[in-house]
Amino acid sequence: MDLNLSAEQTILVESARELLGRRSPLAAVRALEAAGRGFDRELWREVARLGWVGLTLPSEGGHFDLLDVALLADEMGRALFPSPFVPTVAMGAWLIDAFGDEEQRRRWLPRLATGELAVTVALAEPGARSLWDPPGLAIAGGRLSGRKLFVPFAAEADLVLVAVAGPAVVAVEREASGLVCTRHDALGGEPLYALAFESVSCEPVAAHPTALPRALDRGAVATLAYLAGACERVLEMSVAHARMREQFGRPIGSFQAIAHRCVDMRSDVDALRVLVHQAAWCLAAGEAADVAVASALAYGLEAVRRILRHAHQVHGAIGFSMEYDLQLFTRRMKAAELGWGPAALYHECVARAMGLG
Amino acid sequence: MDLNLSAEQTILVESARELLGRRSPLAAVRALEAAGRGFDRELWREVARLGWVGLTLPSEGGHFDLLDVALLADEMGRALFPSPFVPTVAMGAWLIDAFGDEEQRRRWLPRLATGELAVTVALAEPGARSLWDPPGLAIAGGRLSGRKLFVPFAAEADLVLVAVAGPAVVAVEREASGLVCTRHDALGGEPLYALAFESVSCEPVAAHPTALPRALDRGAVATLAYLAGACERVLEMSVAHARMREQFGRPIGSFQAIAHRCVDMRSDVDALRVLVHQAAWCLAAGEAADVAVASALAYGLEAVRRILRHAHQVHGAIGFSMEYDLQLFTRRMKAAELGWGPAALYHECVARAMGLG
Amino acid sequence: MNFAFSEDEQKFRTELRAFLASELPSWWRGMFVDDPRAMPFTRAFSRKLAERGWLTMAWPKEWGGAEASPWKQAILREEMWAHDEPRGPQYMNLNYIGPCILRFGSEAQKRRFLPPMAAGDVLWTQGFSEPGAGSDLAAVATRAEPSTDGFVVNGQKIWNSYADAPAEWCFLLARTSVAAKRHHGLSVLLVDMRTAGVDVRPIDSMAGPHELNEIFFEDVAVPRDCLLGEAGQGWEIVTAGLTFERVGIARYARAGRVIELLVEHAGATGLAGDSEVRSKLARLRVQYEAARLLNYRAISLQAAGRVPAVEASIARLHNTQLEQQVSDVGLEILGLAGQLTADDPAAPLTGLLHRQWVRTIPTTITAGTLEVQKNIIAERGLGLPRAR
Amino acid sequence: MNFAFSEDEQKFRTELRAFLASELPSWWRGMFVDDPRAMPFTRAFSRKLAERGWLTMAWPKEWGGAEASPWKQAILREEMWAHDEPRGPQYMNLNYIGPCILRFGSEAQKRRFLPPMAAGDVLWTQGFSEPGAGSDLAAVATRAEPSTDGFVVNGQKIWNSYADAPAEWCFLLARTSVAAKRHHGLSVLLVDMRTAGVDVRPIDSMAGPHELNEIFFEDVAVPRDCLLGEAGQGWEIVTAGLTFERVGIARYARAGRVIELLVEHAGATGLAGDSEVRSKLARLRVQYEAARLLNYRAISLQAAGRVPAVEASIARLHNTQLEQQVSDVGLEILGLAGQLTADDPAAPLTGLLHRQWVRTIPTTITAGTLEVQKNIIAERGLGLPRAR
Repeated sequence: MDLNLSAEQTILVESARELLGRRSPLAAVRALEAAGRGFDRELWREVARLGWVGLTLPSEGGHFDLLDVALLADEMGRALFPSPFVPTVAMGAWLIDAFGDEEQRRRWLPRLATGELAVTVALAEPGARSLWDPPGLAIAGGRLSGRKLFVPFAAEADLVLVAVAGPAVVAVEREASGLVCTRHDALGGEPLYALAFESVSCEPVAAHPTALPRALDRGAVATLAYLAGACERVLEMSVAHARMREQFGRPIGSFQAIAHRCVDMRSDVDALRVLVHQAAWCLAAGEAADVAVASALAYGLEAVRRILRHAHQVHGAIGFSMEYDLQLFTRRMKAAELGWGPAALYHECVARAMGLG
Repeated sequence: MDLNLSAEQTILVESARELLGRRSPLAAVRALEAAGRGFDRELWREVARLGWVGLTLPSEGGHFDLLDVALLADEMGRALFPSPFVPTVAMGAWLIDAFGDEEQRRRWLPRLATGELAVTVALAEPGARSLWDPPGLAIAGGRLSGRKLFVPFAAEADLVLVAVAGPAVVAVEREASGLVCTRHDALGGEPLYALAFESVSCEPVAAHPTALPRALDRGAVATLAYLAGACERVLEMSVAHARMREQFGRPIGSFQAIAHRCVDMRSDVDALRVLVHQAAWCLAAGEAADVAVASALAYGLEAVRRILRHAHQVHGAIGFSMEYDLQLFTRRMKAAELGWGPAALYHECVARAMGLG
Repeated sequence: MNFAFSEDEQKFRTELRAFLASELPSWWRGMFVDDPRAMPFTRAFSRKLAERGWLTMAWPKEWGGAEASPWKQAILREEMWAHDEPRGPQYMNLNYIGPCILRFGSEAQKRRFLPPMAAGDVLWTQGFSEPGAGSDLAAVATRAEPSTDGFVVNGQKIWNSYADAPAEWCFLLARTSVAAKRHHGLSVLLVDMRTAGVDVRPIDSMAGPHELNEIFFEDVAVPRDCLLGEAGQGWEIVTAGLTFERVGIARYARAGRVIELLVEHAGATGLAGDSEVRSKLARLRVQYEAARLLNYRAISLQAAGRVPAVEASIARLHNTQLEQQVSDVGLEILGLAGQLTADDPAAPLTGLLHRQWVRTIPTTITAGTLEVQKNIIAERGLGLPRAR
Repeated sequence: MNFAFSEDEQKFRTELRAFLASELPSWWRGMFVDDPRAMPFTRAFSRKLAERGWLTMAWPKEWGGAEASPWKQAILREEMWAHDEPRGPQYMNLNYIGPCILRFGSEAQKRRFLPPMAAGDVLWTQGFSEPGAGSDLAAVATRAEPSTDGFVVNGQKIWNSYADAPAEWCFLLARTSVAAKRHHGLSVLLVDMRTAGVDVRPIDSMAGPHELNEIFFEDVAVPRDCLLGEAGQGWEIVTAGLTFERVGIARYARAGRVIELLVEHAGATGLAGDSEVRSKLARLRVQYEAARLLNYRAISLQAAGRVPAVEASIARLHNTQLEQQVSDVGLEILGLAGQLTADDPAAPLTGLLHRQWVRTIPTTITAGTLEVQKNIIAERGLGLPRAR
């Protein structure tokens, strides 16, 4: 048992923080959102050159695992770094590497690792309450028809991994004919799309029944790590505000009502982070991970909600003005909470795993 | 709509507070508990002479209703007045008056109203999780066999109203042969008993299917009112302690963490009280009362739990020493919470009433 | 005690609902959406309410009211809030700016300011907070220096809702004396927003348009007859006003309506059988009941001629937290699709919950934060020493 | 990072469980029940642990320890807490009184005080709080006046757990200088409780026997060689000690065991199918997981030679709140029968939840209230200004 970062992990984290702070300040995040774009492809190639994209792909020289993916995602969350890191690295790279055939791996993984090939995943269908609802789309004659919703970065991705009935996963080229991509109007800052497939050519990637649920587990853990980082930054902003803002002749952070809100945030972020690390470690180590993943999700989704309420309460009116940065975090975090919720799903997983019938 | 007390109600409440403060101080409450007794029969007769016991019985000159019962119970809770007020007045008197035959009413009500006849109710059976579990005891040849648990004041009552299969209610004389009464060892301060019936003679009182559930509603509302009063006193004790106790050179009540706990208590007690008044009014007025009663219970049981945690946190170590009075309240309130719980039952009632299938 | 509305009151509610059903256009989603139709609609709607005598119905007859009972007023409020407050900012006029003028104003001020409010013909904004004076309102620094014919105002206000609507008048808290410490030197001025030197700058907000503005005052001349009450009486006036306001907002009615829609949604989507959804909706319903009754308790006190200062703060605690809970739980029940805004055709309940959620961010902040409310209750309600 | 225990560690846990299964009598319910067998048992049990080298296993070999890894120590702690802490008060010796003597004591003090602890032969109590100094420990007023051969102690301590066990020694915080302000004048004395002038008075408590005592000191002579560290170093010693203690209590292990028993109970009574019960138990399990891992985080820092001051406070927040939740929810699940104490034959789980619940009243109060923990985290962890 050892919850400390290794020396290599510390370097990974510190270099990520430095690079993201320099190359992806919040002004750049705002600019991408204002431009209606999901991410900066140039910067994505740059971080790919640092090995962040092929991180977990031995064939591309990567020697890290999901725990390291989580550590990077945490730093990305801190910076609200707009990128397809979760669908491409945490989910897509793993699906292709673990389940794709030799030819697919050769065709996609090198380009994925250099940032040339951005991958997204299409999971939810109309009427789904959560990403875990079993997919219903069926393949007929190697072709796909139907609709998928809430697909991140779809307009800017190159390859879409689509969950289909089985469950199984098939790949569709983003430019394939018959695929129409319409942007959602949603509260988060990162673009989500509805995809309409009309007899679109697709190829099978993974048919093993655990492929999709495990990919979802990985995506969930990476997203939670991203959220932990975002929460950390929100806490920092709140503490900075509480130290600086004066009312009644003293910093508001010297009032217990405000100070203890910050402490509750600290306590929630720390708990979320250890739960995420455990879930990532279990998945990476091939250990039984169901309770660990479900616990992290159940805790994290509710913690995000508490943390946002605390942060806004500490900030007061400035916190909901658009010129202040908190709203960038609030919207992305709330969108992720809704995207991966509801927490009750995970409580039920934990209940089953505890032996409650 | 008018949530203010009437002039008559104000007099009732004020005279009750004065009398209970004078005749039933907490020292007397402690003494009864130390003596293993449930209540002071002499004092019960005395309050009966003031009309508190026959309050709702027109035949005995009572012209009040359940709302007034709730107002009195609130004052009794403030004083932790040990008495069979809930089973005798809120439940027993009503069952006999509304469902008993002419002869039963003549036989019992006058003595009940003078405090001669103390009534208790026997509801739960072994294995029951709540008082609302349907009773299973069956009558055979006018005789009752089986067990009832958690019967308050049974050793000191004169008449036991027993819930039986149907549901229906039968009456058993406390001194009837074949009835054995064993005291529970329980956390609350008021004695609870297990009753074993072995072919005990009984007489039917109420067979209407709504009699028992409505009696339970009435008992619940009166108990919640009692709890509201107890919470009020616990809040007063907490505020007094927070004003008096100094740490770091100032009263601890000037720290927001402590002050805001007191405010949360105030806010919970007030909410509980208006919900209880509404439930009592609906029952008394013959209006649809299901949502009102269930809401008061759902809120109240959870509020009691929060209030106790706050009160102990405000008090620190002195709060759990036996020589300080808080523990008297803590134990009785917790026992009542468990006795009438779980809150989930009532959330389910509300859900059904809201039209959720 | 009586927990039922009278027949007359119920009839009034029925009439109001019929009126709303016929008057509210299908696109109406409240004031805080980017829809150019909203502001003109709300003005026209207020005039129609005024014509029926329903706008300032609780005011004295002399000043355009009907001296309606507090309960009829409560019903009006509930129906308006349940329908996204089609009176727009004018609820402030009736609830506290008007009543403050009624209570503290001169005869001339009443004659000048009350009739336009009663006619639904005027928008007011409030000028309380400043960059350095939020929760600590006594730190207001905007100066109103006495001049020969009144005051000259210099300073900056912030977070002023509806100032850009545009508001025609401002209920301004300013410092008329620097010698008097803290709240002693404050006064309320009624400022014509069209005066030279007044500059309104909208602040873009998560919570929608009109929510946040700044108002800059540069050598703004305010005539002497626009001082409300006496110089130095500002704190008393504002405190009374905030108490009126706390009772004057029927957040629970809005929450109650959202709960009803969520129940319908659960029924339509099969979620009504999900035990977690059932239990969460029931919990909201119970909180709603508590918030509603606590408002009624405050109104009962008003009806008996008492000022429900602490009771109003307690009601507000419950109401604001109810609203936040309803929006959090509501979005959770919608799940994935809860992220969609009204502009997405796939948005469930036309994006209602998303709208509701962004609106509940300011809920526990503006008009006195949750913490300020709790301090008030601790000090005035419980007699605890001032929280430091 | 690594979230698994090594094989060696797992083997150790298995051995411990076998040992506990053979040593714990069926009547054992922990120290805080009225059972005259409890105190003698706990002493005998501690000696047996000592014989196996398991009592002070984390201490240096020189002082009767085995220099076991912090993780083996954590396993020991978990198993003990999960079984109602059969070491009784001696966990304090190993966790912080011993380590404080190791760190601040003279060679002679180590030789004198550590071996009896390592042998499981001595009970200590702590003398920190006073009637006027609870959360504000720096206000300690008990005087230790220098005398020719040491100190003379006068004053009163309160809330001293196990003083009546009876404890043979007291780890006493007292004021050796009245000139130095607040915490600067404090020192730690190691006081033989059998000295003339020491008077222990038990305080009857809801939380069971031994929880609360008062200790009166009247002209108690304490030899100079019983001053720990230097005069005036008391605050530093106590602060270090409290940090040791926060990591030293495996409340989560106890909570985890109770959760397991509740799951069994739910299975046996058919409640396992009740969705509310499922969801509540799952929620507890998640909180348990968080509390456990936060303790592991603090231990990881210790294992790397760092002092987890803030991390230990955060772990403690989670642990204490977990314990309270477990007892509240556990009683709720038992329902009506949750009221029954161990002495009632019908009590489910032999009254475990009732016992657990009364014990969680002091949980967020003793050894630093929840509020004090939060202040520590705010100031030391977040760099917020001192909460006033």
